[in-house]
Amino acid sequence: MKLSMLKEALTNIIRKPITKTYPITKRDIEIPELHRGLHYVDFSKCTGCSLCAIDCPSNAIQMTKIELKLGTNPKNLYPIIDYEKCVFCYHCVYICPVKAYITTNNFELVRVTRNNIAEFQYEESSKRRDKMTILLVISLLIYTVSVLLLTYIVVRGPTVSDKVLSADVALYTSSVILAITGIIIGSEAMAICTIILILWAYIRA
Amino acid sequence: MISKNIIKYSPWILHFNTGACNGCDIEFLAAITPAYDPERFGVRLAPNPRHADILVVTGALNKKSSERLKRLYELIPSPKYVIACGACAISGGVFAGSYSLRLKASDIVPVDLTIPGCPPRPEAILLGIKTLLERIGGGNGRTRK
Amino acid sequence: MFKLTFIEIPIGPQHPALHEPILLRLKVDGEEVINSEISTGYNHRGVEKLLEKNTWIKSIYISSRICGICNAVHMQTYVQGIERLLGIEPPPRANYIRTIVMELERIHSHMLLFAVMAETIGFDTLFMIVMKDRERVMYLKDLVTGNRVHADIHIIGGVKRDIDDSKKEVILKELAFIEQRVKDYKKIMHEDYTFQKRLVNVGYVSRNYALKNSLVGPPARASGIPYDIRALEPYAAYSELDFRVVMREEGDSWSRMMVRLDEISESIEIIRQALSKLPQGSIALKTIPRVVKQGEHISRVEAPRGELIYHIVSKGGSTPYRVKVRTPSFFNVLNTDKLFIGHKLADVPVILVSFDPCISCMERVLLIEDKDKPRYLTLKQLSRWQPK
Amino acid sequence: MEELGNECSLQPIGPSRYQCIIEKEKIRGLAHRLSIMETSFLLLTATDYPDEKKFELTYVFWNHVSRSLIIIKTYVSRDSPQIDTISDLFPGATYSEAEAYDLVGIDFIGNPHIKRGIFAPTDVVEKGIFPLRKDSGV
Repeated sequence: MKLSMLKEALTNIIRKPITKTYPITKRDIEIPELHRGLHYVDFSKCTGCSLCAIDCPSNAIQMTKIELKLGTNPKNLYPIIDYEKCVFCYHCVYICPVKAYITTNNFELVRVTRNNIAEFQYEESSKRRDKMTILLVISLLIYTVSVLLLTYIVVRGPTVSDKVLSADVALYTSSVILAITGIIIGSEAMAICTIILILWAYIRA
Repeated sequence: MISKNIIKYSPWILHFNTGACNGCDIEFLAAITPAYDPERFGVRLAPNPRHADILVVTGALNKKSSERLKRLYELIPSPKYVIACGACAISGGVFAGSYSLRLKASDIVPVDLTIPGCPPRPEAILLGIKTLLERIGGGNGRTRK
Repeated sequence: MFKLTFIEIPIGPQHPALHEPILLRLKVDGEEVINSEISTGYNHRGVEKLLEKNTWIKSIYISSRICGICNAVHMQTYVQGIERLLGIEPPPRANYIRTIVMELERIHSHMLLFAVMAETIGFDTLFMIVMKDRERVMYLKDLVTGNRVHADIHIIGGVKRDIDDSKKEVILKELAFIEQRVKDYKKIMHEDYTFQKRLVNVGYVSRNYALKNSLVGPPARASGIPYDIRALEPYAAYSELDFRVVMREEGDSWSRMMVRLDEISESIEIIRQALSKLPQGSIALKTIPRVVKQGEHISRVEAPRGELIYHIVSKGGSTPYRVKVRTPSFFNVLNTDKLFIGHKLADVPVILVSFDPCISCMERVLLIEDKDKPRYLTLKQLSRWQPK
Repeated sequence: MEELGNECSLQPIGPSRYQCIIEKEKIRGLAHRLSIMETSFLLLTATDYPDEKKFELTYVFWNHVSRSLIIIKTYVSRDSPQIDTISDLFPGATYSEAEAYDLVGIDFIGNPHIKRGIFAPTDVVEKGIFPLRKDSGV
């Protein structure tokens, strides 16, 4: 243990954390003013010369006809940028003869696409799961009832044979359903336990 | 609904480079270092596809690695999410039209979230991860301070 | 006749240790590697055809997207070749700004590799520390060029952004910090037990091997070949700047890393000189030429990983006729695939990383090698096993 | 550079850059002479000229002693694009030749690594297209 290490340790205790709190607060990130972020056209300046659309390396700029009648743009063609194709090289900003582009340092362009597809997958899988859950609950109910009945019969003493039989059948069926459900929803342990229970009941009988 | 609740507090990320220029990859690498630290949201790199919940695709999809991507996607247990990171993965970027590319990641796998940029900043990647987490109900990470 | 059973171990293309798609097929006997093949092809984008198809101006931006780590260098090589074909010279201030951006790129590339190497040998603390320090260089790049990774600052006949005095101050302040840290890294390389054990005498490359296999950049300079285009064929502002070509004689992985660390110090010195000598004047020509005369030029630039060559053929008109890109990693990765033979399996990632494999650079072309079947050899044959 | 005098006449085309144009049969002899000097192979470009029915091959070498760039150009006809390999003299050229074979379609006789479909994507190979030829249409 050297003394220099102690110094390092002490400074680290009082130093503020390296980690930026970014997605929660925006306080401690420094984005340079001229960071190449979201950029768009000032429609009142654009002359519709299409130079940016010709030079765009990823063909992200489409000249679109918008009837604005601002006077500066005789053909009413305005560049619309597809930010999913844009590579933010800012060649359009540099090349524009009338400096019509407005630049920002906004980088928060995250977009949730096809949220319904992921949700759809969930819906599908959870529907299947829900059906299985209903089956599970029903078979558990039958199981409990038949176990109670059986216990009652055993405690009372084996006198009436037909009721024992029906309770036994109910127990077996519900156990089998439970086992199959267990296999389907992926809980092997439950399935195995139930199968052992069935076997045990069978041997006893 | 069960498994959605399970992964929402700690989804693990698998990163696959399908033919990127390394720009997105080094920014992704920077995004998992202490300065950005996604582990406060429970997110960390998965060592293999079987452990992963979120697949991050970077780079233009070339024909050979698109088959790998499909295989990786099938290996990840459901529920799974795909993030397309960078212009190339989303739409082909400057490489659109090349003879050895498939155009975009969403042709091969369903993409849940796109992070535009060339390359996106680590902050943008973090924001993307957090947005995805919020969609599945997690992402209430707190940091010190 | 002994029947030898080899175990084939594939590493990649998706692997937690590799952030780039490459497939290494290693044949091992116990712990020792007996044959290795680099099988890649997960990164081919057909760049050379794309460059031919697009106009000169569009293709500049495509060329910078060949590699994200050395993008400014790719752009410099291409733009410099076009300017040579056109017979124009960018203004001196533009040359200085280009030099500063390229050197910033070299610093962050070497720091990234040092971090990756630390991670590879299991020194995760150092990985985190280096990545933390690297954020400052990335901030500088962001400040100067407008993006952390893709500089996109070059244009035919100049640069797009200027460096003013306030930026200059920030750069100098941060560089002083980085310089101090690089001294610490060098101390770690010299004193740390892990580094000594894992890097020294691993992956030895002789001078002759480096010459014959055309190794370039830090691997060549670590084997005693003073091959640095910045000094041999000065471009941009390098002819007016004073710097030393870093060279070592050992030729192992350790010396390759050490060359890179020394180069960071040199780069910091170059940026300081360039900032102090920064001439006044315009930063770009008035108009951007769109048509290039007939002719051809071989443009060479020293990228962080070694010499980068663009062979540009123009037949007049608004598109290039043929652009051939030869990246440093093409030689440094493909021609060293047999170096793994004879080493322990655990050394393979160390050797691979010490050559700074930039797969996206290498694979403008696609390479697939057929998986050959395990061979049957006699013991005598095995003892004479020679790499091809 | 005098040693190369009888094989080809080097014309200076720039500061420490020399160029010469030779017949394709002479490439091995020249490469042998270069390989015994301290020379590294740097670049091999194959360019397609469909109008003149030929391919241009540009070999670039760097001499470490005289610190000069040696550019050697040679032409092969488009009908039978064949040339001897130099990969045994310069091991560094192996993959460059393989690349030229697969993308442009020039056969380097004697190079063990060349085969169709090791570089280009499989669907391009199945159609028999060399992508970097001008008439490939990809």
